[in-house]
Amino acid sequence: MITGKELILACSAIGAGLAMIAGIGPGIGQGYAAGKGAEGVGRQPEAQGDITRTMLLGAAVAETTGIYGLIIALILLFANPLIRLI
Amino acid sequence: MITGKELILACSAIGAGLAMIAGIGPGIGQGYAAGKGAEGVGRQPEAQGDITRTMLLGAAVAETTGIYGLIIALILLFANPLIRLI
Amino acid sequence: MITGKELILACSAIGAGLAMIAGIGPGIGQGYAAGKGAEGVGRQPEAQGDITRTMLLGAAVAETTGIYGLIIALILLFANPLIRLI
Amino acid sequence: MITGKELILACSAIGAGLAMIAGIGPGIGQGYAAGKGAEGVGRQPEAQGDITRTMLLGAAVAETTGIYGLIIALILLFANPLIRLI
Amino acid sequence: MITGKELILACSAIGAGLAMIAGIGPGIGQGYAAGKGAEGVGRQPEAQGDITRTMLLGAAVAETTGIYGLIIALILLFANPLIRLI
Amino acid sequence: MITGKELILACSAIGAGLAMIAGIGPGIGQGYAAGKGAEGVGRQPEAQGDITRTMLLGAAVAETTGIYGLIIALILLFANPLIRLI
Amino acid sequence: MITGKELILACSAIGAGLAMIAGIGPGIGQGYAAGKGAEGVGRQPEAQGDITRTMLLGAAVAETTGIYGLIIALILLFANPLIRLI
Amino acid sequence: MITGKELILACSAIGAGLAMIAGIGPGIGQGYAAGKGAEGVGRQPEAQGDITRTMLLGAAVAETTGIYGLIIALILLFANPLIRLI
Amino acid sequence: MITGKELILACSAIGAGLAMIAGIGPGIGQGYAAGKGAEGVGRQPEAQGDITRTMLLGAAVAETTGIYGLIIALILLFANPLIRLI
Amino acid sequence: ALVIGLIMLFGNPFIAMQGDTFVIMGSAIGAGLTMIAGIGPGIGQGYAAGKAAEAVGRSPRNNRHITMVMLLGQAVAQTSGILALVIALILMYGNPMVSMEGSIYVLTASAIGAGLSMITGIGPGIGQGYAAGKGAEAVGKRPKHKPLIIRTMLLGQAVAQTTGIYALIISLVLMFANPLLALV
Ligand code: NA
Ligand code: NA
Ligand code: NA
Ligand code: NA
Ligand code: NA
Ligand code: NA
Ligand code: NA
Ligand code: NA
Ligand code: NA
Ligand code: NA
Repeated sequence: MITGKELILACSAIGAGLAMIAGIGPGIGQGYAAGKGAEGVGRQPEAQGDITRTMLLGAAVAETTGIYGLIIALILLFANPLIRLI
Repeated sequence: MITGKELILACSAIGAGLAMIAGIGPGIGQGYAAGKGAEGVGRQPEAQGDITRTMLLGAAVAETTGIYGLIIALILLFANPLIRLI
Repeated sequence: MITGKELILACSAIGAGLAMIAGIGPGIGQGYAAGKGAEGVGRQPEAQGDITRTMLLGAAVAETTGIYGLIIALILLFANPLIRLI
Repeated sequence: MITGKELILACSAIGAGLAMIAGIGPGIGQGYAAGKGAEGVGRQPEAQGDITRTMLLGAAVAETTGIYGLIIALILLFANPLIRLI
Repeated sequence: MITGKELILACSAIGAGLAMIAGIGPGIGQGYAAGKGAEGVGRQPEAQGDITRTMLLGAAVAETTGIYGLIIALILLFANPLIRLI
Repeated sequence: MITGKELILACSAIGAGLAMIAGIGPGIGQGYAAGKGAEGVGRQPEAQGDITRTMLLGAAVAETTGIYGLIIALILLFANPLIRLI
Repeated sequence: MITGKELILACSAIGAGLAMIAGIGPGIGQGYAAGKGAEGVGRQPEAQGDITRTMLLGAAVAETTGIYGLIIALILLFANPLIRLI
Repeated sequence: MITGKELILACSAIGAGLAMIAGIGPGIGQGYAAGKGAEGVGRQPEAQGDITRTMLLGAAVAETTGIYGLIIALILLFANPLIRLI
Repeated sequence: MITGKELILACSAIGAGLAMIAGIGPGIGQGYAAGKGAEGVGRQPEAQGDITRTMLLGAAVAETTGIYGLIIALILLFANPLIRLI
Repeated sequence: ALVIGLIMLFGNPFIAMQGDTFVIMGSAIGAGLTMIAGIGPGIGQGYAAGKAAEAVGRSPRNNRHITMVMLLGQAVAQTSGILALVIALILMYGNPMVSMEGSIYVLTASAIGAGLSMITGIGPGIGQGYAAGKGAEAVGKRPKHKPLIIRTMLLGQAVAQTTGIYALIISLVLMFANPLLALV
């Protein structure tokens, strides 16, 4: 027999997997930034420092939603608040 | 036996995971902004301040729907209003 | 035993999560606008005001469907009209 | 026991969430228009009026399918025609 | 007890939501047209009439599949032919 | 009790909704054509006739798979061949 | 009572709908070709014949996977080989 | 009573539909090639033969994964190896 | 009869598969960077070192969300924390 | 809803059968899911084709170099499609899970999970194809730098491959060395 707690934990496993899909975004976006950075450095090697810094700053901003997804997944797996509500 | 409350909590775990998928958008968009920022800084290093400011302002605007998704996920996990309706 | 009301509330949690996925759109679109804005400001620093204003006006328009999704999710969670129909 | 009416209402919650996903489209498209508008205003500040008007006209056209999705979701939630067919 | 008719109506709610997802397409496409239109008007203000007309003609063509989705959703909700086949 | 015929009809409603998702493609593609058409007309107003004709010819070709999806949906809803096989 | 044959037919309706989603691809791709064709015709009206022919040849190639999806859907609906295997 | 064989055949119908979704890729990619081919032919009509040949060779390579999807779908429908495993 | 533990493990297998889908992002993004790198090296062979370094730095940043997905999948498979909560 | 569906399907008293059946069902769906990876190579190789056609038009005399780089890059972009096909064929013709001892539910979900995982191949397929297109374009413009361009393209494509390999590993673990089975 399946208990409710077990059903919540099972769905948490799926929810954690779904939350990770957010990572598609930063992966595409930061890769675009990497490409533009490489292009820029090739054209203006003297500006390499500025270009890399701007690229990394922008990439850090783009990372956030991927981190949000990771945090929600980790909460679902390691600090599941739902099973305390039963 | 699975109770209704437990089913709601189980589906809330899946709903929280789905809501995070919104994060694909800001990740791609802000990465595009990062790339354009890096490109611009390489071309006009003297305008670095203005470029970075505009990039970050635009990126902040682009973040909102990712935050909306995070908020809905956190509500589902930590302040679930649905189980109060049973 | 699961009641019908509880099933509706459970599916509302999933529906709320699905509605948030709309946020992918504004995230990508506004990030594109941010990138074009940063590029423009780098090229024509004297037009910074006009560029930023147009970027923000367009971004506000692009936000609407993300807000629609948020509203539907909030309705499903906090003012669920479906359970009044049982 | 779950009645058929309750099942219809539960699936309507999911259907409403799915319908909102249409909002990805206008979000991306209008953001693209916003970026092109900002770029254009930077290049031809004297044409700001025409550019903004065309951008907003096009964005209004691009909004329609997002509105369709919202209308279907609102119908499912507030004026559900399906439960009258039982 | 759930009857077959009620199951068909429940699945019709989901089908209607799915059909609306088609709206992603016109939203992106027409937004692209809006951006190109705004860009063109900025460059050739004297051709504004021709540009806007072509943009709107093309956008009308791009709207069709979004309308198809809306029609199928409305049929499923308001003139469901499936329940007459039972 | 749910009969097999009713199950087929319920799944047909979902299948019809899924088939409409094909409409994303023509929506994006034709919108791209609209944008390129508007751009071209702005640049070469004297070639407006040729540009519009090519745009519409290409858009007609791009419409086909959206029509296929619509036809399959209409068959599932109005001339369902599956229930004749029971 | 649902028979196995009826379950196969029900799932065939969903499979047919899924197969049509392939149509997104040709829709986007052919629309891109239409846009590039219209652009080219505007620039080199004297090459209109060659441009249109190349566009249509390429679009015909791009149509194939949409046709494959249609064929699989039609087989599932009108010449279902699975029910002969029971 | 539903037998296991029937259940496998039902899932095979869904699997066949899913496999066809691969067709999105070649559709987009070959359409891009068609657009670039048409553009190139307009610019260098004297190179039409070379351009078309390269476009078709590249498009043939891009077709393969669509064919893979078709083959898997056909195997699931007409030469299902899975039902021999029961 | 299915036990609760089996359901959790079964859903963990699906969740692990879903988490991997995040890898779409880095694949697209890093490929974009690779393309821009190849382009840049062709243009400024003398800047090869700088271009490659920037490309690889940016690609490393773009990899992270794919690694997050992998880690969540590995946790679900090899160190499943959910079954300890039953 | 998915889980409810699974419970209704697997726990339904009207459906009585031996365990292997579930696993085979999951394999049928999993085989279909893997093929979705094919979206990637399709888009990417098509991009390469377009860029190569453009480059050939601009410098017809570099036709051979351009085509060679296009085909090389496309071949790399094909890998995730091939890997997906292999997993689908294993699920259908060499399914290791059917005869495996252990929970049929875990095995069934693992078959579906193995299929889902392979969808990741969309990414490397698109990305590597983009690189192939840019490589072909660059070689058309500066054929004398062909070795350098190809080296950079292949290096970048190798980096873009990794998430596809991760997915393959997870898929293979789920099928051949499933650690979940020991936990039941
Ligand atoms: Na972010
Ligand atoms: Na936003
Ligand atoms: Na909007
Ligand atoms: Na519209
Ligand atoms: Na259309
Ligand atoms: Na077509
Ligand atoms: Na094709
Ligand atoms: Na291929
Ligand atoms: Na990252
Ligand atoms: Na990688």
